[in-house]
Amino acid sequence: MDIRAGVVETATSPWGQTVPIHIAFYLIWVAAIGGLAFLMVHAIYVQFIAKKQAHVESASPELAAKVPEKVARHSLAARLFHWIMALAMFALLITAFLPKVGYQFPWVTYHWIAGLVLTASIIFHIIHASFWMDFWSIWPDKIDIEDAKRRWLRATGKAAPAPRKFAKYPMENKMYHLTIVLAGLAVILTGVFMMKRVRTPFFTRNPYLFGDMTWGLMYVLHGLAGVGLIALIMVHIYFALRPEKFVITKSMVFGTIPREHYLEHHDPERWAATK
Amino acid sequence: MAIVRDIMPAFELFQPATVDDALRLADKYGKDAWVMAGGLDTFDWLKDRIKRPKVVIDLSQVAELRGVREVSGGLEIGAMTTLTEVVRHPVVREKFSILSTGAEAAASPQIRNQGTIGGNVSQDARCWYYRGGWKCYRAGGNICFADTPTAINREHAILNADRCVAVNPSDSAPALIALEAQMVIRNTHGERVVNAEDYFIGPSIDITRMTVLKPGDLLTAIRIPATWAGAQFYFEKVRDRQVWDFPLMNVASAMVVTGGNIERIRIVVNAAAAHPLRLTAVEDAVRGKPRNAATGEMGGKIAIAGAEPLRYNGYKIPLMRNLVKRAISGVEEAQWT
Amino acid sequence: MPAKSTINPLVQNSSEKPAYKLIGQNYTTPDLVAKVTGRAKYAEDYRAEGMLFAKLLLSPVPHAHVRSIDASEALAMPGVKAILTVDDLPAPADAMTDLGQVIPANKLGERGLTNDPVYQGEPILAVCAVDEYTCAEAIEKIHIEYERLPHAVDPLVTLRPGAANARVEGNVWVRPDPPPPVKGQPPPPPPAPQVQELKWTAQDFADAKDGQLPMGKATDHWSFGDWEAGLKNADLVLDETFVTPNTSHQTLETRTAMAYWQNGKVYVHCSTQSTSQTVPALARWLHLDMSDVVVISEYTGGGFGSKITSAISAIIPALLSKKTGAPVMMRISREEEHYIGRARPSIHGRLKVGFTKDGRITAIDMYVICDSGPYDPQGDANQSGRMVSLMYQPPAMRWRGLSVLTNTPPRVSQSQPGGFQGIVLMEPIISKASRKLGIDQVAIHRINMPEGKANIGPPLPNGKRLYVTSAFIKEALDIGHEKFRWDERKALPKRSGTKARGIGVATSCFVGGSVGFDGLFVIKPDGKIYIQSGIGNLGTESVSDCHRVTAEILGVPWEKCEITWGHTGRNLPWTCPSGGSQTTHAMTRAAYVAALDAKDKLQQIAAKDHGGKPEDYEVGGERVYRKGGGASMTLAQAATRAIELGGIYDGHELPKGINKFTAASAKNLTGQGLLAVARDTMPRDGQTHSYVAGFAEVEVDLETGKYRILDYLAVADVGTVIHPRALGGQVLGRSMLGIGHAIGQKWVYDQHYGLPVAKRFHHTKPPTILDAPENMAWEAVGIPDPETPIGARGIGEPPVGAGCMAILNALSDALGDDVFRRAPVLADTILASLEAGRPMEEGLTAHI
Amino acid sequence: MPDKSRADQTSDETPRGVSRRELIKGVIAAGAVSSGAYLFRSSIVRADQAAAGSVERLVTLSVNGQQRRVDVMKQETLATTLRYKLGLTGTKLGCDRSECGACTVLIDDVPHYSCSILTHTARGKQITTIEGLASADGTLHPVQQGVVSEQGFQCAFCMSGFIMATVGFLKVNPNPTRAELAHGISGNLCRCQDYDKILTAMMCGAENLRKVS
Repeated sequence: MDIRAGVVETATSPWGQTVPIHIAFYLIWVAAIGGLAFLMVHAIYVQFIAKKQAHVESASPELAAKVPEKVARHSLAARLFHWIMALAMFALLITAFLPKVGYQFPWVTYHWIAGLVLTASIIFHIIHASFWMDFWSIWPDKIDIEDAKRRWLRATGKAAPAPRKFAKYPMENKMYHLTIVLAGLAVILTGVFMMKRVRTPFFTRNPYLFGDMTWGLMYVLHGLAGVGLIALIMVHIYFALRPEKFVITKSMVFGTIPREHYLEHHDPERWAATK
Repeated sequence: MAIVRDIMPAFELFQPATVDDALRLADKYGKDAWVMAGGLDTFDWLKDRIKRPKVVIDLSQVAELRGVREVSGGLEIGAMTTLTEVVRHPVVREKFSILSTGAEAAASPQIRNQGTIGGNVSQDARCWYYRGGWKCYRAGGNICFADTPTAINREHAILNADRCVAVNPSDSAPALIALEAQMVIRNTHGERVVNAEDYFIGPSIDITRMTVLKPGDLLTAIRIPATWAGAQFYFEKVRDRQVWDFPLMNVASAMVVTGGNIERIRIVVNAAAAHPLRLTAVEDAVRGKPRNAATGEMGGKIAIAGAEPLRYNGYKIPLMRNLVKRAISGVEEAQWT
Repeated sequence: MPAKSTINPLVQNSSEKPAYKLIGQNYTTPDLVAKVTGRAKYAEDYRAEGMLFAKLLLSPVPHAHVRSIDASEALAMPGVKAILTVDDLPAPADAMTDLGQVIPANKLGERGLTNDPVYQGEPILAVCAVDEYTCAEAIEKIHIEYERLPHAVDPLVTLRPGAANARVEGNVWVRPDPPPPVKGQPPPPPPAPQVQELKWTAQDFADAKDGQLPMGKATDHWSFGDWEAGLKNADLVLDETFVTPNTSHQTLETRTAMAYWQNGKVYVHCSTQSTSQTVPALARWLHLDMSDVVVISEYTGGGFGSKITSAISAIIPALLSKKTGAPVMMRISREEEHYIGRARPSIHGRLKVGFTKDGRITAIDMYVICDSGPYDPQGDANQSGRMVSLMYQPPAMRWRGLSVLTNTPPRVSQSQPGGFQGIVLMEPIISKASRKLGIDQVAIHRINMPEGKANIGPPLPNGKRLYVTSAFIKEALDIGHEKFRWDERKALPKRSGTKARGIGVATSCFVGGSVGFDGLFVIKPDGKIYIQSGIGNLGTESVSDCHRVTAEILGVPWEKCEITWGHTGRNLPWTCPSGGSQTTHAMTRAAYVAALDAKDKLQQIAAKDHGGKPEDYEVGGERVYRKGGGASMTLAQAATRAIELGGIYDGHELPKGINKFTAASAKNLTGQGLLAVARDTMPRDGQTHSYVAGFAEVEVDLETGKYRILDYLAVADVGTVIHPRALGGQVLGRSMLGIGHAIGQKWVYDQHYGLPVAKRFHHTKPPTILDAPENMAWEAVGIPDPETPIGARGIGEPPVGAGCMAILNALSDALGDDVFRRAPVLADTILASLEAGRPMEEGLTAHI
Repeated sequence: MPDKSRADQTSDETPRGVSRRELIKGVIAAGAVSSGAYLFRSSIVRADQAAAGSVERLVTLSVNGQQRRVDVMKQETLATTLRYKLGLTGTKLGCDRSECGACTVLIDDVPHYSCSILTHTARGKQITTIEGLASADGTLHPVQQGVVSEQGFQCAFCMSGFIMATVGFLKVNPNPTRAELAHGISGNLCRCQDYDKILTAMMCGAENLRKVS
């Protein structure tokens, strides 16, 4: 009860019942500070503590020879999706949270339009990824988990075999995707329902689609996912800007990574980049 | 917690005698303070135990906020001047009669004897859901109870609604906007002056406030320039009962007519949106046109462009059209034989 | 012309008006100076040493069951003295009629506090503390767990298949047929009404065209004549739906009460319409003997039917006072009054009415749905049919109706209960027919009006129909027609500029009197008459007006009469409830029989002292004297003699027929002088009813929909006028109540949550002085009712319907038929309908 | 109208130097009308005695020409003080929300809803209630006499408010037309009567008043 009271803001319903209405908005700052703290800790760790990662050499020279100079990493469609989604996400976060921190403007229309763009881009992505991409490449697999264990053991100074190189996406990348999928789906699903409560050209406004309690929980979920996204995106940007990952960031613009980078970090067995 | 009404909860009371003292108190207590002018809006909130300020700053003893002064052809009206004092002031009656008519249309004689011009323009929305203590957007919640498929919303907005569909209920506000009045706002950091039409804000900007006033701000005076002194005025308020009731809609216009043509005009409608609407499109369209029924009808049609009725307030569209028409070309009086 | 009076010795023939000295004259009532100086004490104005305060905790939900109450935090607060819940209330008690019939307690009845709230605002518990501030703080510390139940606030919605019911037991009231009477036994009491579930079929709803009231199964019906043939043979048949509003009584004084106990008796200072009749009500609610209840109510701030025998909430301070051992004041706020202050039930009605081409009604087929709220079934549905049958005298009629339960505040009679709704449903049809048939509004009314001993209501088991004592409504129409300059106004143009003008007339009727109550007074040796008045003082002045009859009959100047009223500890007689306009009729009769009793005793005393037979003596000029001159004695002397004689003269011996309540009071007055006491057992042929014709002129602003009432005239057929100024106040005051129904009064409910959003005056819109007609006038026909000695009937009720419908008929005259189909009619309806050219408001949705 | 300078405002207050305890003792000794034992009045913010504009609970009110010392809570309305502390129950509470006018009193001759003004706000002003209209010898005020002559009301719960509103209005406009008077007293609600009869009584009162003044 007390924990919930700290995270959730409640209101008295017309029937005099206490119902949640949304998250406590100080959570915006908690998320932002949390995100910041993570990346500071990470930066310090990488700078001062982390040891150079050793990998199992996996690529056979024959295989490596077949790798082209520039390895195609993201198709144009995937890149377009990513940036449209990013734009929509920024628009959503800005329109959602600026009014909460004191900057007032007519935000609702922009917010739901950006929400629709995001929804559309994600629907596109799901379809695109299901039929035109290697659908499973982004989800953590058995090897990822095993390697994560190995890395942990080695980092804590215990004996363990060297982890293997990554497939297309590093384990962190996959985990990030998984988290953002969960947060994104939560925010989108709740958001689409919430459009029923504002005036849009699509349907009659009807806040009574659900009961007060259901709506309240939905708003809370939307809010939690929303502030979660603040932290997630902060972390995302941080990694995108980190020098050792910048190659990947560039690939999100130009579509390819250099051969050397590919060979150093990825396992051609697991991510075939041969012609 | 069980809900109980009608008994005011405890608060600490301050009755400062100067604006500076009032501002210091407002600054000191910030969001915990409630600034009270005549108290007619205040007591509803307090008696319903919906708003619970820790501190009430009663401005009734601040003499410098009260009174009407003549300033270079115009007027400066202290924010704590009662509506009755405004209505009875000879210069207001003579040069700016639209304001005396508008202020006199508000509420009831006793309310006007105590209610202030500052309070009248700064009063909160009267949506019955919001005032009933329902936790709506305006009350910090996440719903508008007045804009649902089953809500009863005959008194709500047809224009500029953004989630919240409450309207501004002031009768003096449209008159002040028509007169190009300016609002003098002070806080401990200094004084700022905003145009009357910018004093009011809609839900898209801030769904919990009706005006630009923030905690610590005090509306100290309203300045009326000489610009419209002695112009042709029209004010009409349509309400259910002739006393006490807030407007279903009101209209105010100030006009200078030369040679039968409208030379200058300002026209404002209230209770159609969450803030008084100055109809600049109408003003632009009728400026230079002859002041007659055809111009009035044209103005009326322009006024209602984009109006979106709710389930029970569709009548506000013809009402606004007709009131704007009348504010431009006057009423065709009955000639009973 | 009226029949010759059979029982009034003062009125031998109505053509010669009796030479009354007091009756028909204005005078200053004995309560007036206290009122204008602020000394008059209403319930909330009493103070008692150590008085505590109570405040109610109201249900936030429209329908629920209270699972648990945790008041420990509140009770632990310093200053909090006690909490009262439904568990502390006496169980509902059976009631006893005057005939000795036992009316079993309604198991579903209201009790004042509840654990099963059936409307938002229903009191769950009361907190008693040193002051109201503490009460409020304490209430906020009470935690209640509610199990919410489905709610219904719209009577039509709850009849839909699968819709929620307002009570767990169902959604309609059904009254089982009474058992057959057994010879030699008193008639059995009416069986208790029951709540059942009734749902109409989807087809029932589909059968109604847009705006028409669906007519599924009704629970109640009656008919007379061949109504089917009447409709079939009519030249014009109108089929109209109309909806009347729920309106709170909104007396200016709320139902505040203060109570304390002394020597085992409870003293309740309350707001009530009736003084004597409140004692048995409180005694029943509190499970006390009547002799242990003292009601103090010298001034009541309005009732309109909502406080006929005070309010059940008055038991709360009484029980809290017992619990705490201190006086307890429970001040009822305006918002609380909105919830527990009672309201007139709305009626959704649909009537098919046939007319001949000259305007005579051939038959009426009437269907009504009454919103009875969550508690007792209201008689309004049936009464609406009865009053239509009297007012418009259809040769044949069918009435069907049902009383539906909703989770909205409790209903009770409001001025002209049912009659009002009947008139409001019927008048638009009369008005429309006048336009369709090209007959003048006054003429089409006149041709359908009752006269003489006109029939009313359904046939009795013996096949015969009841009839009224008299009806002079045609005369009222004629007077109004002339005084209102009807023809002159009718000739004026209807439209000019942006304005339309219209004139309207409406007729209205209601019960105007009951019989069987007691009069009691003492002529004391100081020569003054000390009159005991059990009538409530709610400002109609009947509390003193009725006793003018005593002074008139005995020929005593009014200045020599002292009236005791407003305190049942001060020996008041059994008196009718002040409701349903029965007081003037019932209590002038009681005053009359008591005066005759005094006269009789005076004559006997005079005969005893001065010889001769009692009939040789006459009473007048403060004396009893031998007819034709000779021996005489003053009333003062006679009073002294009465004390000496004792027995029946000073009250040592009381007559058999009087009510035991009166007898107890009379016993306390024994030996103080000549005691006059009697029960009204005089015959009456017919049911007493009164009538009003209302005339109105309105002007509508076609561009805003706003209208103003230029003129209003009410002409009352009320029998003999007792006190013109008070009568004028009643006629125009209740007209205003009706006008309020036409121009604004209403409830507003959010259907989703089942909660009212209009609780304040600026939402519910009782009319202000600037909404009232610019000119108002009244007139009385002045023909005495032949079935009562003074000829006076009550008039509180009929002006309501006339006031409302004269305005709306005038509006239709100005705007045509297709503008509104429910009351009230406000600017929004008019403007939207004029714009669209058809009625634009939602026809059937309740509480909009 | 009295000048509301700060010096005046504090002049009817207890001197600032007096401690709370002494103040209370003083109150009891002076026999001032004490409030009910409202036990939860200590507000969240500690009364800041030094702050400009802070108010004391013990105030002096000028009611019907008398100076009355009374212990008043911060949130107390004038109607409550009059009715429950000073015993002036002629002022009625019909709605407590400035919507009915039954509580109308004159403050410096101006009609106010006493339910909607803090008692503290009325300090230092002349308050007149219905009880203060008639002369000491019982002679009715001309407006009261008008009501008696015309029997203007029924239940009369609204009457004192109507009379006070009329008396206040007649001070500004002693010779009103019927329509002007109707506007002047339009802030008062009546539920029993037709307003026409009230207006007739009040016009009669206005005429009475012109005769005597």
